[in-house]
Amino acid sequence: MAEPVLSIRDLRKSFGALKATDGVSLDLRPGEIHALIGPNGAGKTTLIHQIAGGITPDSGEIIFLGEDIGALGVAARARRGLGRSFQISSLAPEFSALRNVMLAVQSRQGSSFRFFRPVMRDLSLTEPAMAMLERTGLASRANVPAAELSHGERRQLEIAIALALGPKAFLLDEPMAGMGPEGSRALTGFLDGLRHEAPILLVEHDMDAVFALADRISVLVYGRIIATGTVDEIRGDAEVRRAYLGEQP
Amino acid sequence: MSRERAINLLLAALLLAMPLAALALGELFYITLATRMAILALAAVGLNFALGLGGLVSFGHAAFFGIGGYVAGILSSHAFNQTPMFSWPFEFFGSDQMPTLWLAAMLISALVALPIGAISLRTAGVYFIMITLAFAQMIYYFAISWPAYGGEDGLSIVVRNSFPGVNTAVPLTFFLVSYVLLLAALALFALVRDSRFGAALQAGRQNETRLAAVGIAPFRIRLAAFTISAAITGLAGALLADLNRFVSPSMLSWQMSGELIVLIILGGTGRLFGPVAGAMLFVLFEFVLGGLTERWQFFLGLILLGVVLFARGGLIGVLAGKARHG
Amino acid sequence: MRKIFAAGLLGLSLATSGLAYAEPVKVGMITTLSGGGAGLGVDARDGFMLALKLAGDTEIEVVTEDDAMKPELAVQIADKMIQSDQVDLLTGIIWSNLAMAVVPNAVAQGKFYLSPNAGPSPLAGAKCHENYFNVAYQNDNFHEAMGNYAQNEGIKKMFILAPNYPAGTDSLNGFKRYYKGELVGEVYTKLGQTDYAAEIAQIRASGADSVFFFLPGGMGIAFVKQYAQSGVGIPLMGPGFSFSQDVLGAIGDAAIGAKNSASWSKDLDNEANKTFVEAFQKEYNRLPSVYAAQAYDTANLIVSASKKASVKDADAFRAALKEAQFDSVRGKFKFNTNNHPIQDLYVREVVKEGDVLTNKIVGTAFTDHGDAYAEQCKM
Amino acid sequence: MSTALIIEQLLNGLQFGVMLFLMAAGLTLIFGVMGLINLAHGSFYMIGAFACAAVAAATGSFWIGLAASLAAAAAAGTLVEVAVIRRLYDRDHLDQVLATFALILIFSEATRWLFGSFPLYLDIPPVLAGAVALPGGAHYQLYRLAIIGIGVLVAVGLYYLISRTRLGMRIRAGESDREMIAALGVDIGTLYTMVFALGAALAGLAGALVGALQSVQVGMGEPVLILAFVVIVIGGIGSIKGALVGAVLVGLTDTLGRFLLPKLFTVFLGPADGATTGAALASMLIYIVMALILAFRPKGLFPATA
Repeated sequence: MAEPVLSIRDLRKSFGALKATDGVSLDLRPGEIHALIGPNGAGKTTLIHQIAGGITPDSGEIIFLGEDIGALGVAARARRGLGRSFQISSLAPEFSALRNVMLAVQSRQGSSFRFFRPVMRDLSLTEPAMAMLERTGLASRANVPAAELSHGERRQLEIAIALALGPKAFLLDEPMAGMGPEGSRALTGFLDGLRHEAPILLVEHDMDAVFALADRISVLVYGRIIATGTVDEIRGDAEVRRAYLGEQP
Repeated sequence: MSRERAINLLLAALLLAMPLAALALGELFYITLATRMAILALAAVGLNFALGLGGLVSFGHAAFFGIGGYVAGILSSHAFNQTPMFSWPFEFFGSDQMPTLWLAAMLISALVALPIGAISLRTAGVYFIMITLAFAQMIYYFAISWPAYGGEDGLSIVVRNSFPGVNTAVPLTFFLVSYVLLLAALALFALVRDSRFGAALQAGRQNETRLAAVGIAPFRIRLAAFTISAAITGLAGALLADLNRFVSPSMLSWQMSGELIVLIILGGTGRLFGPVAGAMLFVLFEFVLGGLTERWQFFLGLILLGVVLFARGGLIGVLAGKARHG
Repeated sequence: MRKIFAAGLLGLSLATSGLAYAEPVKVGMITTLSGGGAGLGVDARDGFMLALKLAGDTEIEVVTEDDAMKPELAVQIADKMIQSDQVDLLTGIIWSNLAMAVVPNAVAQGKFYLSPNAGPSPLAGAKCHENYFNVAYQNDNFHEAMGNYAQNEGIKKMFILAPNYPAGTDSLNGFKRYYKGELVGEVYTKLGQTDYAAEIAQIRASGADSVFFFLPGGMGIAFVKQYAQSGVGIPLMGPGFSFSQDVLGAIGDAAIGAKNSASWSKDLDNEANKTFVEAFQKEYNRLPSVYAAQAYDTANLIVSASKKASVKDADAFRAALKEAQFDSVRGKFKFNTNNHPIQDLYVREVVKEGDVLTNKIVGTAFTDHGDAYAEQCKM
Repeated sequence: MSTALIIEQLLNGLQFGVMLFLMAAGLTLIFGVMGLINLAHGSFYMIGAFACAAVAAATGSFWIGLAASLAAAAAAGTLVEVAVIRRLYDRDHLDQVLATFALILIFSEATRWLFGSFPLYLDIPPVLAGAVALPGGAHYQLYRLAIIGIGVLVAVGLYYLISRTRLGMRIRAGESDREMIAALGVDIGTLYTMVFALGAALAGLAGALVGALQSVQVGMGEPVLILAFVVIVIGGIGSIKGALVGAVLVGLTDTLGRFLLPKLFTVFLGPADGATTGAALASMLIYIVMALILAFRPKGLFPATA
């Protein structure tokens, strides 16, 4: 079996008495979509934040591409190849869709300490950014400010930005949220192809999408992973059914 | 040509036309007034790098304005009196050459801004506003109680410093020098705004989380912007010292920091020519109202209040509509 | 008809004597009319205008503007008055730092500046100028007077206090120039400070026989009130600014008995002063302060000079100013070599006359006193 | 340096801190509940002092003056909130800074218009004149002790108000969620006006209390305003507890700095230079302390929300 791209070991984080993350370990292997599911308040977003660097865990290790990234900031982790989308869209609202993506292209190319050349006339920025918008189906909306995009378009833009970073792994926090059945189906198809570019750690509530996409599923309840396995294993797991899928034994 | 660009050109032309008309009419004072507008605009353009592009509301930019002024004042007073400023590792007698003074003013302002920014940028929002104020107050009280260069009484510049090839004592010449520097700063602002650095800086203002998530750490970008911003405001300080032929701690006061912010909001926050429009309006208000009544501050207050409540986006906002980012 | 006659007479006198006649003088008055320090500027302006009114002089035109206590604004107004209003002469500034900003520039452009208040030491010494006349005092004068008084009274232990800025250090240096007894405390406070509990506690613990303090404006009001409330009984003394008419009302009875020094007092016995005090009260319905008195003298000096020489003839006008032939409310008044006053300085005591607090003279600290910087002035 | 002097200086620091607390409490409450930066808070301080001085002069009673100061400042606060501030809640901090900066100019000049350019007279009430003896041989002025007492009462009162009353519940709700309290059926406009008026009244009270010690003049509010901002930033914006701790910290730091630093420098530099250097450093001291605190605790000592 290939070396995991991202590996989390015994991660712990408490807020006062609340154990938001209680000894979580999980792997993300090359080429897979690893879905993280669990009831509301299970600590999924807190976990994603710790992996991305927004929250510092109390203890535990985060190994990415063989390196412990636990001491790095958000930006440094992103530069090492953690591409991320947010549960609630987080964009530069005044910038157009294109410029939002260009920011990621710029970051991937290296230094932002270039003061004179206009970005809009810099083909090395505009072309890859445009390509990403085309891939995510937003090309026609390239010049619309992010604040004026529809909810679904913003979700797409988040993905486009993550893609533009050329990441080694994706952290997608509920990409389908609020998308509607049509959009969800399209995005599901899109993500399905994405796993070969980089593995995806997917937090999602839409079970149809999860069951359609996931190679493996981990179930997070009260900050602990109660089960990890293939779709069928999880479907058949009694504890998961009891704790999460809400079935009485 | 967009409407905003037309307004910008008009403002630039107006500012240039004012002293020329004054010269034609023999009203020399209006040249001084226009020079003052240009210099305050330059100071506010400096602040606009931090405030307009980066969203960094510095309530302490008077510190850099005053430092620039004091650098010019101190260097030229040593040059004038032929007393060495320091004698190790070499004897240094200051300078009365504007280019040297400008460089020194920008450099020292930037050097002071670097540690202030590094500490202040750990905070955000109101905390940032107040910590920058705190640093400026430290420098203000230091200047008041430091006797070597006049303390509260300030420091006079006996003869206006010179610029190679022109006679700066001629009011129009000095105006043109200031005006050219203002245009240069505006050009720099426009370039930086559209550059990669500017993109990162503006993204940081709009959404810090997003900027970090694409792998650009906001801190270093902001620190660089804060430092550039301080350097330009420092340059304006050196010019104001030469215009007034005088510097004093009041250039470092919190009211001055407030005035610089007011200039930007009055003109239009984040706009290229916002500081220019703001400085022209503010100096004009101060001058016209001050000539009309001794209660001029009351009416200035009413006008400013009216601008905030009813003219959102400042003068340029009202004239040119909402800002667009490509 | 009378006009023609007058013109003829004037022409005749010109022809016969060859003297310049009173040509209009345009005066620019820059003073503080808004904000915290406005009281002083208002008094100076009122005193100045009163003198012109009493002199019946319509040839002197005055433009007044508010500097709001900001040096930058004062410079801008000075530029405007010189370049746009084309004034011949500037006056009115209350504060040393504003004077330092305006005066060197104005005189370098060939204008006259007559100071009705504020006499920073550089302008009296190395940076003196032939077109700069100080009609008030050199900044150290009042403090020197108090130092001399303390010395002559044989006060053994003094506690001295001033804000930490040039005028403050000058003040204490001026005091120390003449006082040679023991200093049991020398304290510099923050400029603009309004709570003096910490300093008063130190005074109480110091065992001083008397306290000398220089705290202009609101600082002085705050200090004296708090001092009186604290019950520390050590007698207070200070320069006249601390107990000037404009602040006595706000200090209240706490000021009674305090000794202070000034070049002028309401009860100074001379004709000019009686006229001034009476007219000021009548015109403005309050007692004049030392600032009003100095500005009144300044205006009369201008009137006297303009009668002798045309302001356009700078040399003649300067000489006329230097003669200082006007009826000063201070009795005798003349200029030193550095164009600063040589005058008597008095010790006053705060008393209550009816309901009103005011000062009365209790002694003379100096007669014909100049200043310590005159010899540095190369004019 | 005697024990009595040190006790006296500590009390001085405490009294100064309490005065700052009265200013800072309103400022921090207004920021916490409405998210508003109010530079004009110093104007309410000035209004309180002028109202107290004018009414005390007319009636001869300091206490009626004190009541008038509360009423005048609260009325001015209400007026300003309804006429101006209300339109600023949804704006960014920049607009708030400009608008309230304009209000300072308006209030200052209007006050000068009404009361003239000369400082007004206001003295402490006769009941509170004189000093009391304290253990350790110290004497302390009764009036200043009374200020400390009033400050403590206000602190306790605010604590009670916020944690125990309906109004306080609404204030707390307003801090965390504007929509929620709207949903509770509370008229949010009235609530904001009340909070603003309360803050203004506290500032007016501080102005009146201090006016009896200091000079009642135009422009008296701004230096205190800056200090009050220092206090709430040190304490953590929005936190009443932070304002109290910050105020006492600033009061003690400033007073002891003024007292001790010149003595310290005199040892090294001699009396004249030491006194000026020490005084210079003392005037910078609270800003140095503030910068240090923010450098290590970027959201102040008691951040309002985690």
